[in-house]
Amino acid sequence: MSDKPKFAMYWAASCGGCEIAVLNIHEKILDVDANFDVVFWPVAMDAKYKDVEEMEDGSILLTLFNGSMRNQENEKIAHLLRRKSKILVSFGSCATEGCIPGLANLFPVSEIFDVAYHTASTDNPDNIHPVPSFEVPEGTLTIPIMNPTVKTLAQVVDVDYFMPGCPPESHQIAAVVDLVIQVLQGKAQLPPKGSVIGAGQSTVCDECPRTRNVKLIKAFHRIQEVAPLDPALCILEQGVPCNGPATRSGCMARCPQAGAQCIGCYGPAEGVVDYGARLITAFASIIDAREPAEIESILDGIPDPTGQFYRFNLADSLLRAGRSNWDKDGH
Amino acid sequence: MTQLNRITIDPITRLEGHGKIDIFLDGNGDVANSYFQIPELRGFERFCVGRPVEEMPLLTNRICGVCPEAHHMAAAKAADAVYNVDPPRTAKLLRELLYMGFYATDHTTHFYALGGPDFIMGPDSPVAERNILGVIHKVGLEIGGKVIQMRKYGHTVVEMIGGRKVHPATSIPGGITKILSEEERKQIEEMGRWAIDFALFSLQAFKDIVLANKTYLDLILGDIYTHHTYYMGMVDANNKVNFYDGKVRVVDPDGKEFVKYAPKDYLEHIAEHVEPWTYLKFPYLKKVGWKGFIDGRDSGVYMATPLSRLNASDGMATPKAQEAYEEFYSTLGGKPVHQRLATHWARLIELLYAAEHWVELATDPEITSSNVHRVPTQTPTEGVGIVEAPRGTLTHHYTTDERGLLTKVNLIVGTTNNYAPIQMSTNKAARNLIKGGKATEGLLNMVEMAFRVYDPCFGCATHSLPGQMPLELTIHNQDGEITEVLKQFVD
Amino acid sequence: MSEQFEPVIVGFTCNWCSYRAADTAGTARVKYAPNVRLIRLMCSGRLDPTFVMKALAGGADGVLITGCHPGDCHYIDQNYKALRRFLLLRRTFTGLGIEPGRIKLIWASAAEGMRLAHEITQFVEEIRTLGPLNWPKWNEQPIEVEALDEAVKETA
Amino acid sequence: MSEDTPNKPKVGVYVCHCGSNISGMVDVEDVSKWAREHLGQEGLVISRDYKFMCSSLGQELIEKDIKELGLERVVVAACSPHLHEKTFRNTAERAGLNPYLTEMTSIREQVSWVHTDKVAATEKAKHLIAGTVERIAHNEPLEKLKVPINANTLVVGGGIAGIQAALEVANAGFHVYLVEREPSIGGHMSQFDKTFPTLDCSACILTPRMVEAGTHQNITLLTWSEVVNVSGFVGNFNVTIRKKARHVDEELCTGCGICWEKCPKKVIDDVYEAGLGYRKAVYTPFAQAVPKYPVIDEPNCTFFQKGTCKACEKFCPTHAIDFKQQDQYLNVEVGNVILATGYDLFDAGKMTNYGYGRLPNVFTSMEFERLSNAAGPTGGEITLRDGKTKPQTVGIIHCVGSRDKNFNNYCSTICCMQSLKFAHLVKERTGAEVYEFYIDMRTAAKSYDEFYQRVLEEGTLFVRGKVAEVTDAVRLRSQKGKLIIQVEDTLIGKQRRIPVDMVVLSIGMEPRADAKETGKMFGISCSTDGWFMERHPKLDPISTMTEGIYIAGCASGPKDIPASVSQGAAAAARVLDKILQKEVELEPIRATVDEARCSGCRICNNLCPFNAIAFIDDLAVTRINPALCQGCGTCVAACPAGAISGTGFSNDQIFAQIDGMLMSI
Repeated sequence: MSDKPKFAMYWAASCGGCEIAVLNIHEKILDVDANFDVVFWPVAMDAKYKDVEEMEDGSILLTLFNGSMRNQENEKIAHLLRRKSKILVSFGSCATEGCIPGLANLFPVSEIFDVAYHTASTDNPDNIHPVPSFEVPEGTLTIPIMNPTVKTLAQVVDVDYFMPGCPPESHQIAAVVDLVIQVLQGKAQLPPKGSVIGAGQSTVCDECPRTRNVKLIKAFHRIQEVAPLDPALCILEQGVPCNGPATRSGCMARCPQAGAQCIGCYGPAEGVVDYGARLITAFASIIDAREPAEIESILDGIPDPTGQFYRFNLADSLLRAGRSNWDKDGH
Repeated sequence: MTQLNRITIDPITRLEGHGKIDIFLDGNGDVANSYFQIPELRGFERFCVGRPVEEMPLLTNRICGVCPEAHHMAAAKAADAVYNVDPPRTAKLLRELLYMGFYATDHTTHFYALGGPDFIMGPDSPVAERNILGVIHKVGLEIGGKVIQMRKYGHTVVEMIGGRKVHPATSIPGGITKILSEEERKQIEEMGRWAIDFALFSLQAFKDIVLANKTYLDLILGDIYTHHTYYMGMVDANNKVNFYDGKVRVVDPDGKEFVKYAPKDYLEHIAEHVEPWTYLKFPYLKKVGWKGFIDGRDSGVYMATPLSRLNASDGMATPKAQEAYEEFYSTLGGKPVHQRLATHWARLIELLYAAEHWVELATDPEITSSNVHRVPTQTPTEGVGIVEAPRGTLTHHYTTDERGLLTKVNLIVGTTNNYAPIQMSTNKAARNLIKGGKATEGLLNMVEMAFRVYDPCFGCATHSLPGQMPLELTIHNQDGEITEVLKQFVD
Repeated sequence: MSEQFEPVIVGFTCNWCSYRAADTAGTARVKYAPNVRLIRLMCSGRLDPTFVMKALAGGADGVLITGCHPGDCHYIDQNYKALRRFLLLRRTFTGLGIEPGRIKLIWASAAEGMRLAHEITQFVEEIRTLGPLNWPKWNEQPIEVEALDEAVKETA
Repeated sequence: MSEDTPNKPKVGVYVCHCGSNISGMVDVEDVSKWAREHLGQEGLVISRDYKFMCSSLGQELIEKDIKELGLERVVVAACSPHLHEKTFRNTAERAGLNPYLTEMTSIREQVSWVHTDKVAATEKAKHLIAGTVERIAHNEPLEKLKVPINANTLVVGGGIAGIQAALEVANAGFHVYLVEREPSIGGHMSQFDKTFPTLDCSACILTPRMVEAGTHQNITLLTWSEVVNVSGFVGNFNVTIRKKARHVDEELCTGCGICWEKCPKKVIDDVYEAGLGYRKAVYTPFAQAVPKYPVIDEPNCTFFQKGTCKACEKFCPTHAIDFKQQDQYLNVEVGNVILATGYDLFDAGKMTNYGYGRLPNVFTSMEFERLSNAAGPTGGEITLRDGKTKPQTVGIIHCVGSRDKNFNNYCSTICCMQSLKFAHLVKERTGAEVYEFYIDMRTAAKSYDEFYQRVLEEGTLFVRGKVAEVTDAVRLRSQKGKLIIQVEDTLIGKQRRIPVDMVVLSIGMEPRADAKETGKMFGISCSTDGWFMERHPKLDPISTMTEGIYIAGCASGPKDIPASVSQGAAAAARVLDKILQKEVELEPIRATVDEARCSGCRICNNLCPFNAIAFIDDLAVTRINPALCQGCGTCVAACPAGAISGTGFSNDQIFAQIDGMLMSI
């Protein structure tokens, strides 16, 4: 069977939504099957680490890698698949920018444990926490060690292409599949290494059908305070912090079209160094006030700036983590 | 003490660790004990603190890409409760309609791709055939198309109401942001009617192929897959199964109502136990107490699956599903049904209910009303939201400051409810099937079937999909040499 | 604490007021602390929050932003835009555990060399009391698995 | 991401001793040596230190290296770029290197002159240089923008300053559009009787200029007109002017005056006559008005109000009256604009303690000008409100509304002199006793103080002190009917109550009520007290921050006639200079939008005070007009898509500079 190029898809620390998104390309999945020899895809088939280890380096043509680097095992597989793959694609928000779970970088792992194992419903008088290695009467049980910080794939290995989105839109996945197949047939060229694929060059507003005017606002509102929004008018102009202006296009502005603000899952636009910085300056730019006191009171309308600006992107931002994550003296 | 042999069953790969089973053998090679480990924690309960409560339906989505709809709903309901706001009827209808579309898709996927093959093909049929393709060959080609169609339809509903296929975006405190157009409604109604036929067809297939087959029936009724535990499920005012709203009802191993509580009271009834060898916690009934991984009335262990929902209810709220419900119990000899394998059948009955209710909602005169949101007016404080995820009762509990920023978050997710039962089932299967250090034929699939019935989604608890979890089982002799490797391939 | 901590501060000045204020301070031989390294922009309105983050991530302990007095902006009112960004940036930093005191915005006209010098010296002292920030150089030190084990053992 | 690319452009670093100015506190040899050893991978190929880099020998050193070593970038670590940036850019240009590939690092003003610890100073110098070296690798060669200049000029405001400016430009042979809001040019000066200190007749010296302006072949005079819109940029402004309906056909009208003789409607003239006299509903403000055509004042015209009358039309010998005339909108293209929009007068009614408006015999300075004017309502007779009684005693109060933190902090500069002029005129015409109440006498201009001496000698009484109150509440019967001026005489330190028949309030000047809007329309700003802001208060008082827009006369602050005239002339000179250059050079520091990446979010659309940012609706993208862009970079920093880039201060340049500055040494 295998003169066909080899294809792999892998999840590290992810929610599985990327896999669902791939399954949702429906009949296109058959094209993948027709053009590739799927050698490694845990969700769809038996996947054995050592089988992959035994493959020749570079023998997998295309690997779609989703999920972030939450523990050492994630990193080990990342290194393995990098070695084995010609083209390694950082697939989806977790691999590319850390995604929502990247917000864990605001806190030290110890704090995550302290909370998770002492919630309202947790009965834990002896203050038991999971440990990497534990002696049961019958022997030793081990579980992987968590990294102190969630990392993106590119922070651990060299990545060829990035495909943003939480999850990437199925039509974009289909487009990329088509592209690769065309490349195989010599009908198309691969984009330059390091490119973002399966997304636009601009930002969500580019695809958003809502009318936009010169923006000057006197107050930010939380969506539940003003819903339902005017369906025809820019959400940000209605005072609801919409991340669309700074978020890469490619999703067809799904959330704004459904009456909800963009929350930024497609990450920064082309060439942007820090996603949060773009939003900070964008939101600040539309505030219609000059007096510090008035500006501050308008800013109170954004109750959680850090979360608002780094919801998906913290692990890939310039600062990458909250101070307390790495600095015991930090607060 | 004597050096034990160990068997490691690793659902996916040895090094990836999306949950693995360690089975320890004693000197005679019989099972001394086994452990089902969940090796991942992402800390949502910590990093959601400080976020605005209205973001929870969007943030907790990302706990699981398989059942984001469930988290979206539980979060939205918890957020409603935090603001003590009651969404307009239309908003609730829309949320529930989205949820039905999701349920139909999810149950279909599980039955045809994951659980069903065991029966339709037979547990001891060649592994290579025991999958969706095998099913297609046996039941007929058109079934494959139907399954894909059903998934597509379900996703279409989710996208029409939730804005996106994966990780819906439209539920907010006080309602929903999207209004349903008449064209969309029509389309949804048609798809719903199709879904009903599909569900009936699936039930018929199950009867023809499984129930008609003595071997399968015995298998279902056999002891290996039987546990006598409490059962949990959400019910409406008439104690009928409800996925979106109602009270949580728990019945004891004899099927008598043990408790029925409103979401806000969950803490009086549910507690979680921590073990140092796994990242996942073990919920149990607080009033009974944690007694370890054991059956029976004195053990707080309970189960929350399609089967438990049926056991915990007095019936289904839609006519066809109600018929199926009655047939279910008459066939299996009354309530409650303790045989775990019956869960597959229960799942199809829920599929039928989801499809029927889907049409009921889509034909409700108010479904296209533009009154889809009520602006919260009260100071946010604390709230609990509970829905039935396909894999069990899902509880979100938030506490906020006066600005609605979270100060406490507690999540008890679907699969977690069944963590103890899964541990018990696999343990029991292992004990029954592994003797003298030798694994009997079909052991692998038998053990796998033991936990597949729970349709475990560690996306919630960890991050793996409810896949046909391929097993690899290695048996060592006293000297630790590999004497036998049993494998199951799926491709 | 053998020798006292010398903060590293990156400063951004507008070309027309504050940078000239620095010139004025120089011409008048006003002495101030050597801890601030100035970068000239055409206007405080050019200040991209990314610059501040880059400076802190790159090892600065504090960032100084200066511009023309409100109403005196060479570009009419761009300094107000700098003010808004600054205020929002400071809030964001708080959420990341960075003391708001580590970034400061001051207005200084071309004539106010004295004032600029004074503000700089004062800011240096403020940062000195806050202590070093030393943000990790993420890219330069990939966490080794061993180090990681340690890190986790003490947290777990 | 500015990663170390293997072939970075070749950089030369030149560290200046500046005699001992720098080398006294910075170890320049060490700095230069360090740079050589540590900045190699940043592209540095040569670094030198030299006594005086700005000397011709120093510059030749650089030129030589550029030619011989093929330097592609030059960094000069010396004084502030504000001193020698041009110098070294020229140096580079002479050697064939684009001037914008040269950067200066200030290690004098920012290091040697302000620090005291030589080690720390030297280290800081290294950091600054490292930053500039990394930055300059990202500099791009830039060309100055050249924009052609339209030779036409717009002058707004037909007061003496505007007239002067218009004449200067017109006489040089270039066309001028002179726009005046009122029916006639002439401005405030046309209302005066005499001008200080020479006391020559205002009309006599002004009229010839007005006539010249009105008849000049290069001047299009647009009175009863207002500028309503301005677009474009230096050299290429497009101006829309609203020519209000005069209802008099200028082609036919001979200015004979029959219409206003026959017009039955008398109107109080509170503009020209300061409310003391009357005019008709059809009128020219004064006899020597230019142009001669009257206007029909719609709100007061019986025909426009009641639909009947038309007396003027009936009697007009040339049928010039046209009730149907509509406002016209003219579009004119001009290269430069001179704003000579003048001033408003302080509203004396605001100072209730002086009783203006309540006490009939309290007058404003402008009222007094009309009283004393031979062409005025009283034919130059100085009388009380009743129009006949001559005052026995007159009190003139200075600084009314000026130098007063409740109103205007500034000094209106002309009030002292005008008050002295009034004192002289009162004495001359009525022989009355005159008191001057002043805070300080300010007579600082040519032969002003001599005039002060003269008025002193004429016996005017001076009381130093700010008047507290003017009241008719007398305490002595003998003072009945008098006005009492309550003042603290600060020279004798006593409170005094001085009875007078007439009080003249020397009211100050204020910015035009609509100065802010005007400023906005022309893209210039007002200072905190509301006057137009000059580019530099001393060195460039007639230019503004916006290229091609100049200001003259009282629009930028209180001035006397000579100052206004010279500013008009100076502004004209600036304009002529521009016109003769035929094109302007603009600094190439500009922002541009990458339209492929612009999402049309319009976040930036409100940010540009120079209207350089325009949204193209049909493409749904934003564009920046390079000629209007002033290069501040605010939009660059604001674009959430990172679609706007700015030359000279690009992100890459600044990122690199930050990295370099923080490089560990």
